[in-house]
Amino acid sequence: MAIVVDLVVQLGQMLVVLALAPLLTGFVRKLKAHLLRRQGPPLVQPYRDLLRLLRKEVVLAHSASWVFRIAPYLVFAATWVAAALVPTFATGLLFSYAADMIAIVALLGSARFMLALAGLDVGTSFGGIGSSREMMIASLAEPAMLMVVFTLSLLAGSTQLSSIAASMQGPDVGLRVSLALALIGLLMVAIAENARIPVDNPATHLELTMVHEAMILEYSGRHLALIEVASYLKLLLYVSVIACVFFPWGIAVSGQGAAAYLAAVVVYVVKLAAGGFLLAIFETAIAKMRVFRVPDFLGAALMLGFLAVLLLFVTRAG
Amino acid sequence: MSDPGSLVLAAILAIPALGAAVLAFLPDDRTSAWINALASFLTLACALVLLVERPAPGPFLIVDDLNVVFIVLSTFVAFTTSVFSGTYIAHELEVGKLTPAYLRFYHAMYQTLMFGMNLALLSNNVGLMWVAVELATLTTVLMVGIYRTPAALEAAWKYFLLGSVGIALALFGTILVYLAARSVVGEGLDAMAWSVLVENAPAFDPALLNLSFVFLLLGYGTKVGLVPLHAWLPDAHAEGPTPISAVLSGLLLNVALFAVLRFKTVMSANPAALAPGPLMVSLGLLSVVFASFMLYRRPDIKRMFAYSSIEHMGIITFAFGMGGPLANFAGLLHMTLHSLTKSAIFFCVGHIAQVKGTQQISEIRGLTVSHPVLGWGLVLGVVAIAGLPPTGIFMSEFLVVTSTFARQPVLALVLGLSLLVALGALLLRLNGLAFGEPHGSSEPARASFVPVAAHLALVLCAGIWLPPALVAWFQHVAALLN
Amino acid sequence: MDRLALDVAHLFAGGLVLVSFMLLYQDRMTGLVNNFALHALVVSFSVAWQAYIQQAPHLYITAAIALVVKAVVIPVALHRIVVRLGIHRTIEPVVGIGLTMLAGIGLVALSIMVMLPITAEAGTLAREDLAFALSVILLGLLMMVSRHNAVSQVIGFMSIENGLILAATGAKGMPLVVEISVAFSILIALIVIGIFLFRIRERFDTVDIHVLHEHRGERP
Amino acid sequence: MGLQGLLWCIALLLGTSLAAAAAGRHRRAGTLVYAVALGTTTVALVIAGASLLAVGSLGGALQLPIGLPWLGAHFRLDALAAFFLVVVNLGGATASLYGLGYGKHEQAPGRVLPFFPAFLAGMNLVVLADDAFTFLFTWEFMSLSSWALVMAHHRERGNAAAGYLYLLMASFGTLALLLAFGLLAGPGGGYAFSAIRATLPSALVGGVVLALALIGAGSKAGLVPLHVWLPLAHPAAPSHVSALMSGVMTKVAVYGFVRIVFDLLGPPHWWWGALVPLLGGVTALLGVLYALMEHDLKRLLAYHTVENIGIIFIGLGLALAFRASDMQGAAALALTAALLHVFNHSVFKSLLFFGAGAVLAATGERDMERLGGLIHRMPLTALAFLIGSAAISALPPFNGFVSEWLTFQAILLSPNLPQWLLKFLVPAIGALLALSAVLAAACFVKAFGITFLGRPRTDVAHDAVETDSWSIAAMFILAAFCLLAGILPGYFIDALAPVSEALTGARLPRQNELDWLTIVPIGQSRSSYNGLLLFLFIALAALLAAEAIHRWASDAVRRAPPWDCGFPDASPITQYTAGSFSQPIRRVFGTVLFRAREEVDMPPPGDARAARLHVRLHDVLWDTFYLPTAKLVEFTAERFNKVQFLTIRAYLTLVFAALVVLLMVLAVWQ
Repeated sequence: MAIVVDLVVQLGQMLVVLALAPLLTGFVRKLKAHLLRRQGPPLVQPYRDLLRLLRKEVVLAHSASWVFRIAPYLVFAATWVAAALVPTFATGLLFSYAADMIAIVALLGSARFMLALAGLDVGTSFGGIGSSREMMIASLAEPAMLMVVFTLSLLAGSTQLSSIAASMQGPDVGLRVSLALALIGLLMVAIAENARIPVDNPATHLELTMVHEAMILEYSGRHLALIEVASYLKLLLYVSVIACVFFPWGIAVSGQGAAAYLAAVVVYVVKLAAGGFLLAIFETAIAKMRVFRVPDFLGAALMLGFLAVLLLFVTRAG
Repeated sequence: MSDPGSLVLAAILAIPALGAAVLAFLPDDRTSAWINALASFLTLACALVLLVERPAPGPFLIVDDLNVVFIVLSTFVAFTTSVFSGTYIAHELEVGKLTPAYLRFYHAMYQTLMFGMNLALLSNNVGLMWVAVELATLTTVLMVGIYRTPAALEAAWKYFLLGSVGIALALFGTILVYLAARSVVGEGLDAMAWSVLVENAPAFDPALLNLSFVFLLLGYGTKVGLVPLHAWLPDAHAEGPTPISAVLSGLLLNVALFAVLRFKTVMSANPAALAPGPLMVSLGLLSVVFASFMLYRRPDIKRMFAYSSIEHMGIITFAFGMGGPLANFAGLLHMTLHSLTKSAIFFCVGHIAQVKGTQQISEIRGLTVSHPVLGWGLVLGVVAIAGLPPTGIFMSEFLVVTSTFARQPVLALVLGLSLLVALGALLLRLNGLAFGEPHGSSEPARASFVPVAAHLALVLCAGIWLPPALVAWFQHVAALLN
Repeated sequence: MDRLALDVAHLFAGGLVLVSFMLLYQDRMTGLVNNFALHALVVSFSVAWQAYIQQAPHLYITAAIALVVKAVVIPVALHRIVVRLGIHRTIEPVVGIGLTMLAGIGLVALSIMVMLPITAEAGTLAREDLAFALSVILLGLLMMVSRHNAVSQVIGFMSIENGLILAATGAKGMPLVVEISVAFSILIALIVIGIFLFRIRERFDTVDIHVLHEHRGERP
Repeated sequence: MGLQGLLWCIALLLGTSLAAAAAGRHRRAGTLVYAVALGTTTVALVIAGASLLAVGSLGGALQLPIGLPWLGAHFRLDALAAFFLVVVNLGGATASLYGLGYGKHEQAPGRVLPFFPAFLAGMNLVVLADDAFTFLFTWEFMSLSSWALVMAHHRERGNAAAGYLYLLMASFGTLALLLAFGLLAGPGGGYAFSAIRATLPSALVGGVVLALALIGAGSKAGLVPLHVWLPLAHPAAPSHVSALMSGVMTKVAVYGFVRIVFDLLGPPHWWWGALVPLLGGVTALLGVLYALMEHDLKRLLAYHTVENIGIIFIGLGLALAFRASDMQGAAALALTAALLHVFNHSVFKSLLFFGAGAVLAATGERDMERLGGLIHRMPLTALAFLIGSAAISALPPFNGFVSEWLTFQAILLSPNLPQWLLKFLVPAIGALLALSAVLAAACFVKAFGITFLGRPRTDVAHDAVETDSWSIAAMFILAAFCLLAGILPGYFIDALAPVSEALTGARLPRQNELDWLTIVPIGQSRSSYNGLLLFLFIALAALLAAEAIHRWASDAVRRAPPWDCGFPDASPITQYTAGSFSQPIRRVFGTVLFRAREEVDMPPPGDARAARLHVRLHDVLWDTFYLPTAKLVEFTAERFNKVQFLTIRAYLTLVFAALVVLLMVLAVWQ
């Protein structure tokens, strides 16, 4: 019986994240527009874009290979699975033990790997720029992320997100310096990974400043749609991770009634809204930096994460 | 002199002597080369008999575990060298580097040299051995100078002066040994016989023994080519005919070292005498370090391998100086394998130098391409001499270094590092010699590959399997040397 | 009688050392050769004396050999060579005579020091003689290394041989093997030297080693 | 039984090499040699695998009357040996299979065929050896035979130098091991491993032996700073030999380290656990950075070998640290991680070298800047290479990720260590590991992207043809292993249990009866990973998406020239090159580490000449360690050399001086 519930929850979560992801992005766009005194697109614009793109035919470059064609599906699948494994509104997902936090990071890595290859596939200069810069950013962002993971898992004695969330709710955690540092580090990583300002500008159309956009420059039609969904999912994933680790309140634990689950969903949506709100404000408040300032930014994130780990020992010792 | 062993013993000395006499009066060079090889072969056959039939020690001659191996070894190398020398000399005649007159002299001297070395190895008498070693030395002096080029004369003159100083020192040492023995054994021949000396050594006057050992070490050490007494060795190897270089490195050095060993047994039999170890260790180590660095700057291929001989003599002396069953065993093994390997290398080098018409390393390249057999032979030889498996020298060096490191870490470290330095030099030259684009004449060499093959095969086999009898002899001697 | 014998033996041995010093001091070719003749003469006397006191008749042979070959034949030959090569000019020692002398004295001291610990049981006669013989040998070596000229080097070498004979005869009852071998080696030595001087003269006009070592291998 | 069978296989290999030496020039010799090698190694693989899975039943020891006369040659087959034999023979078999096809491109088969089986035999023998002499003998024999293979193409520029450096470093390592065994065996010469195990070395001796083992095994495995020979020598050999050297021989070196330090040396001290992982971390990071700066495909792969060796040594070092403070379970985890990575790396590195070899055979090019677009010409090779790249970049669901994940889990256990230094050091090493993992991904995006994707940059790349079926078979066998070990890691971990039990006294909990084949190294609540589920999820999601879209949305495709922001059909040289791809990372990391300098020479206005960008890199390690040594040797040789040119009188003086000195010594002595 419990298995069935867990299965339902698991599937439900998969659909929820898939459904909510574009909405979050749309929400952020809308907010940014408002903050810039613009009308901005409606909240459902991303859904419309996706549907339109899906219906369009794919324009494929002559020099494109099968890598270019399967990459969108793999990227989408990997990101979706990763997002599905993060406890959003309920822990104790059926397959949550299939991948712990390290594995989730690595899954996103796989997606990025494929995307970077796709960027190189057609053999144009912009794709190359995109891939090489993306990998450079990743090469600093991912270690930082792992340092944060270290901090959390050393604290919780586990790399399972659900366990971490559980232990965060626990009484003995309290407020810690290292947790604060980890949070800041994680935020910086999230910004970088999702190609947000100041690291990258998702809305730019000036090629030389693009990173993520340059990589997918050659994509069109359903392929582009899938990649867009993947990036929406990624944003959602990061917000959910932050939410479930640092603000684990209101997550339903397996075995509770349907009511609890509903409540949890509501809480979760609220958390997402808050996250999106903060992101929008941050993005409008700050300006994009040059590509070669990014390493400093992420290096700082890495250092913060490492500092968090070390401080953890100090506080433990004390 | 009735039992077969003694007859064989006599034959080993008589055949070379007769051969020398015959060859001295034989005008035809073609047949003389054959006679030379034949005489050497007969000697070898007789020596092989000694392995099974061992005569009782007489007043002048003796066969024991120590020298039985070396007599067989030296007769074997002498034989293979004589075969090699046949083809080598034929070429020298063609290009006119040697005249038939000199050739007669050469062959006579060759047999005389063999006579001297066999006598030195077999003699049971300190004085007799001294005479024999000097005879061998002087003959080689004459053969080194045989080309009569200024460089050859210089080499021979250097060899002669240093050698005869060595003679003098060794003789003085011998006299001192006699004096030490006389007061115990009494006057007369007994006081110079090995068998007697070793038995009565404990009663000898230690001071006399110490003094004598200093002189003997320096005297015979000059022949061994230990630094700083080595100066004659490289030039003598480089300027003389290659067969003589092979015999020098392969045999004469061994014989001189053999003499030192004989005296070391006497020394170590006397508890009161100072341990000969430190002296030998320091001389040996000095030789190894010095020679391995000298290998780098050698433009002349034969001179380079001569320095490598110095290095290996140093290793052997070091091993015996360290003592202990392992190190001594290793030293004996290394003596045997080094003479085989080094003479094989000189065979290759001789043919190579003849084909390419030069001894300059820089002008010989890509041998494995132009002359595969010679080239790979050289590669194998160098690999063996550098102490890499699957050749036997690896075993001896393994034993020396490991057994030393447990006792004297610093010494072992110095030894090991200088071995590495030597390896570096040899490989560096080998790269140029054997690999890369071939250079110079690539006409097929009229060479006798059998000696090279035989030597290298033995060395390879020794690395994997040693005959138990040999092991037993070596182990007995090793025990004796402590 | 025995004391006297010992003293005479000492006299000769000491005399030999003295002559070696004279050799070191001597810096004229002809003088050097004559000095060497004297050296050989003393050796032969000392050997003869040893033969007398040891009742060892075979030693007389050695004495005779020394007298004939080294005191007469070789000096004459060397004179010939010197004259033929026309090197009557003074030969400059490497370091000053005084220094050489000092070194020589040091060597004598060293040889005595080394011989001292030998137990008297080995025979005082032997011990003293050995000390002197060793000093003669060392002085000969010193001469070889302190002179440029090949002829004087040969002489130095032969003085070493004399020292050896002194030692050998001093060793009582040493079998004939040794004396013969000594004579033998000197013979060969002379032959070879002769050959070499001859050839060398054939190719260069001097036996000065400076000229020789121009031709060593691998000139830098 | 098992051991005899293996020895017979080895004997057969040696015989083959002798036969090949005799008849190496024959036309069919190549096929025969590789076929025999394939058969023998397969048999050996089966035997080793069987004895690993069914411990002891096939194991055993025996002694042959060769080698050191009074000792004989001891051979022993235990769990550790069996595991490494599996690695060796899997690599050997696939390399032989590959060689069946690739060997046909060989210009000088006479220089390859005799040494190839000998090399295989040498590696097998090292793993089986059970006494110091046999171990070192076979160890050096392995180096020598591989040296001969490196020198096979001695006429190409730089290969001879590479071989020289290789053999020199190998002998240096052997010397270090020689000294180590000298210490372990003691003056009595107890060279048998059983005797060595029986004696317990003192702390000092233990430390020295560890250092020597690090130098000895590290110089063969490519531990920084002893790695310099590796990226020169491995690529110089024919590609299937490069695969063996990089994928397998380095593992034999790791075996040597494990055998000495874990088995023979007795209980470790905690500072070993600080030194070894630190070296490993530095090696990993430097290795991948070197690789990123590299444009030669095979050399890039060789540098990645250095990186992976670093990862392996991190695991081994952690195991030492945990063992030192009696945390058997954690030690078992770290050791298992390291050993699993040994297996994984041997698999995907061989695969990648095979791919590089196929490219080399098809185009004659190793320089990525002159390749590109090969995926259209050689699709199968490209697919295999892609799988290998994903695996080495530690991307789920492939095998590289599993072992690195386990290593991370081991690192996360470090807080329980009592030593403060380790508490702080190990997470730092974790950071290094993470950094190197991501950089590896970046590097392989470059390697695969520049070589196989995009448009061909030269005619040779344009006219390339797919390689032969033997090679492709070999590659796909290995690719299959990459996936299998990635999605079913439980079985491999369980197979390693006897090894970790033998060396650490503990093992990981049994994995393969957990539901869904999840792996749980410590505890369900702590951490778990399930490659199979991830794989299925991704596959399902991707297929689902594809199916849905193609059914309900469009599946129309129109071919057109690339958009490229509207620039019309630019020529292939406008593509991103390997150099430009790694430029950002070079700017971030290279300026300090490699003193990387970029100079643009811009032609003056009106000059039609193209502007050029020059990048200068220095190998700091080479400049600091190796050049000075070479200079020192040069200097000393120069000084000593003067002694060759003295006058005879000077030489006499030397003799005289020696005599006087010795006499003085004597006088003083008495």
